[in-house]
Amino acid sequence: MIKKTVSSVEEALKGVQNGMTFMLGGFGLCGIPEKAIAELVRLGISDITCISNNAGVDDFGLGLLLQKRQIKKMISSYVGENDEFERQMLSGELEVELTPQGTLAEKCRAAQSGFPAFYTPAGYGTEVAEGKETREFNGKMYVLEEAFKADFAFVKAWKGDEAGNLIFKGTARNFNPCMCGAAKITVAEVEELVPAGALDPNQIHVPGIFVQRIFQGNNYEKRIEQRTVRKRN
Amino acid sequence: MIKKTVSSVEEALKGVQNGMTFMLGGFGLCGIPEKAIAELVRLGISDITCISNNAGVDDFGLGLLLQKRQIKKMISSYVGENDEFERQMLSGELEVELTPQGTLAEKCRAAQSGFPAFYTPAGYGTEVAEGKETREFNGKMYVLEEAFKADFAFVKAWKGDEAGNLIFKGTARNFNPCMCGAAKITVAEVEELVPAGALDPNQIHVPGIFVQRIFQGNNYEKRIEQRTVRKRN
Amino acid sequence: MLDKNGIAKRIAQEVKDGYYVNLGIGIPTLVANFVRDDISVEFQSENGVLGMGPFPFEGDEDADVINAGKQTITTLPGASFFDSATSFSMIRGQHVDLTILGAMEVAENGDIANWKIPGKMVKGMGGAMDLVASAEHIIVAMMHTNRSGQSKLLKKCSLPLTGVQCVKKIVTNLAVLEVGPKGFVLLERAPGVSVEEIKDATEGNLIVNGEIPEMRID
Amino acid sequence: MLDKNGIAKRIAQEVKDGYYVNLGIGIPTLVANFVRDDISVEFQSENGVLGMGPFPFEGDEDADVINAGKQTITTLPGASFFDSATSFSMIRGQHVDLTILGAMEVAENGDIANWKIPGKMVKGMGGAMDLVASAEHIIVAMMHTNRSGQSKLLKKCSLPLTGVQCVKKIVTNLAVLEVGPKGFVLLERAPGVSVEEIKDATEGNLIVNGEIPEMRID
Repeated sequence: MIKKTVSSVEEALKGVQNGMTFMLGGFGLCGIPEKAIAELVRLGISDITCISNNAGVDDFGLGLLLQKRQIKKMISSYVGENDEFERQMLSGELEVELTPQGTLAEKCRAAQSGFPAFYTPAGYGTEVAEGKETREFNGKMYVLEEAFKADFAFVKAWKGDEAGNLIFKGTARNFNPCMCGAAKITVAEVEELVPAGALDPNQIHVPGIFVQRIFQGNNYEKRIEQRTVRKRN
Repeated sequence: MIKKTVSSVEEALKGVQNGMTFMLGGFGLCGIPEKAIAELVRLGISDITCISNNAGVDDFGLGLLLQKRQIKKMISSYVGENDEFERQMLSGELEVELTPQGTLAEKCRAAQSGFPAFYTPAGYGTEVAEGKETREFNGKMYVLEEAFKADFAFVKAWKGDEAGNLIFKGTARNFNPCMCGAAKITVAEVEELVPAGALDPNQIHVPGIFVQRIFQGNNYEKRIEQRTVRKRN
Repeated sequence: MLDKNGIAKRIAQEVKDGYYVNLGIGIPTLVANFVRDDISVEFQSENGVLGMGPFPFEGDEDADVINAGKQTITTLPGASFFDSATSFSMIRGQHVDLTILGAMEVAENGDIANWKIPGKMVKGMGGAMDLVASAEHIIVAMMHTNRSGQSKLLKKCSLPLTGVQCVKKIVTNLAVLEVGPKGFVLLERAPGVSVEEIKDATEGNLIVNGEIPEMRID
Repeated sequence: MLDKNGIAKRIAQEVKDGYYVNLGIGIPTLVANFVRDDISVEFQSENGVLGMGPFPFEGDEDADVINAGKQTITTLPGASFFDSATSFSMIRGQHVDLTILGAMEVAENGDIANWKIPGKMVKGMGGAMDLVASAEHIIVAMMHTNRSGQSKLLKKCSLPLTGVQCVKKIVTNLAVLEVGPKGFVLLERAPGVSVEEIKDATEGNLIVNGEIPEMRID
């Protein structure tokens, strides 16, 4: 068994530098790598390019990095919950590349899987396809999209083991599995780190080969963006 | 919940016709849809094109269809365990399209996922790439491969529920998940069929949306090709 | 004239037995409340869940179980969770039967714009571009006119497009319309709304064939 | 001269701490038996398992747990099972560090042929084409000559190729060689084998720089 455990978030983020490209898992605030983001804030790493479906909210998630102006460029599909983001974008301080959500996921998966490029129908005929090759297959038009390139992927899982195997809970899975192995180094933070052998090999969502470093985070905030409920009876 | 259960293999295979293209899960004899194959033999469906990683052995798996000359064409990556297969192929009775294993898997996944084509490095510079577009990305050469098109996919899982959700065991998973939803109709046979709600939604390998019909098979033979063991102490 | 719930109620009639349905944010989300309970339908949310149920009871919210609108939800028996790539395999691979989403503008050729107002509002397309480029059945749920009273059913979209020639049906507060080869075909009027009123509120080519029935909403 | 186990033993020395390794059928499979036990290595099999262990004890065989050679196997703590597409994501995405496989022919430019003898033997390429097109480190394990005594290390392959310019290292019963810009660079001689014997058995360009040490196999 190849051991991937590191003792702390500090050790897990060794090697991060200004100007790097990071992938960050999560959908909204669900399943985001809270500890890695906090450490990036603490380290003051700047000029970051972030590949992340969303940009957090003003005071949580990637919003924390936006507040400190650490992000140079965002590659996302939806950024609508963040006023500071919108301000920086409209003023031109922040570069933004909006990408259809399914294309974003697949550009990660392509990087993970050694595919340089793929054809997708999403965005054909829109400004997303501008400057890109388009092509017809079986009477339908498609856009050629290329795999992402990133230095680090920061993901968050529910459980993980020493071998780097990951299991997610509910919709906190989202982009996290697609980003594992899609960057040069994948750092996984988990709520519960268990010994190798404690997880059922049939039930691993991400095999450890896609993860280089794993650590257990504590006191996850897991903030809810839209608390929608119904009354009992 | 959308119910996918059918009561028998006969009902599950309704609509199969001579000349159709079928996908069949399994690697060697591991995880093959035994019941669907038996029913195809019983029905005498002929002129079949089979997309399957292997071709069974002489007297089991797809070998049963080969014996009866029901197969017109095989699309596989490895066919080395079957004398009747080799005889039919070398004599020209059987058409064979050999495809690299990873390409085979991804051509299924592309069909499942709505990708018409993708670039892969496998087979570049070999006869597999003959007549196909090749292209350079980042200094490396790739071959353009297109998604499969099939009428039925026959897969075998360990457990399944009424909603068509599937869970596999061990390496019997192999090509089965990639083929679900990759054909017009996906038929899943399972060793144990349970009510909706009995499986943990976190632990579903194939969501039911990719499966049209599901039934429970009994008395699976699960033949072992190479029984390799070591002595106790 | 319909309110938002009325639009959702009318759209719910388009949901057929055995359909997998993706609901966008806003009015589309309300559709789930009005689907007949004698048919089998499963709701997919592109953030990675199939088999969504109603909102949780107070106190049962789980931060790890949300829909694409970031709302806390529950799941029903037979549900499954999956990653984003798999989610869009369902969408792009046309396994999701019906997509219901909102729009800022729809053109008479089926073009749709709903993600960007240049220089003003840029929230992003989320999953909408994948959904409209892939779904076989796309229904737009929206008000017939914008806040300034201008038609949202146009000859040509003025805003950046989300997808081309993809919208099949539109349900607004005034009418049900189909996108035909020559423009918007009026199918039904909202209760109390005249064909004239719909004509006035529609900038794109409106095709009125014979008597137009009033919609039936129970 | 080495036997098959000897070749496997020598190749095992190339397996480094922290490597994920894919072993082909035949001699490569034997390599697992000789890897130092003070380093951490995981074996991947392309049919969908990572963390393979030894063969099961008699009576413990499970038809659902096999390797790509269709042999019954076991798994070690930390193992995982996955589907074929994911398996080749590991391979194509270069997450597997080392591929060890057999060959019928290797050319001095690193081309390899191991899947087809036209008109005679056509077993198929299995995962070999994906493996050789993707892996950063590829070691070929084979006999130096075929049954008729002809060299398998050629100027140019005569059989249909599996991959182009991909082989980095070759371990045969006679020698360890590297594929360099100008041909096969002789690195080590098998015990008791002379440089002359290796020259005679090598059709492709053999580069001999200075004294060639004998391999050390314990």
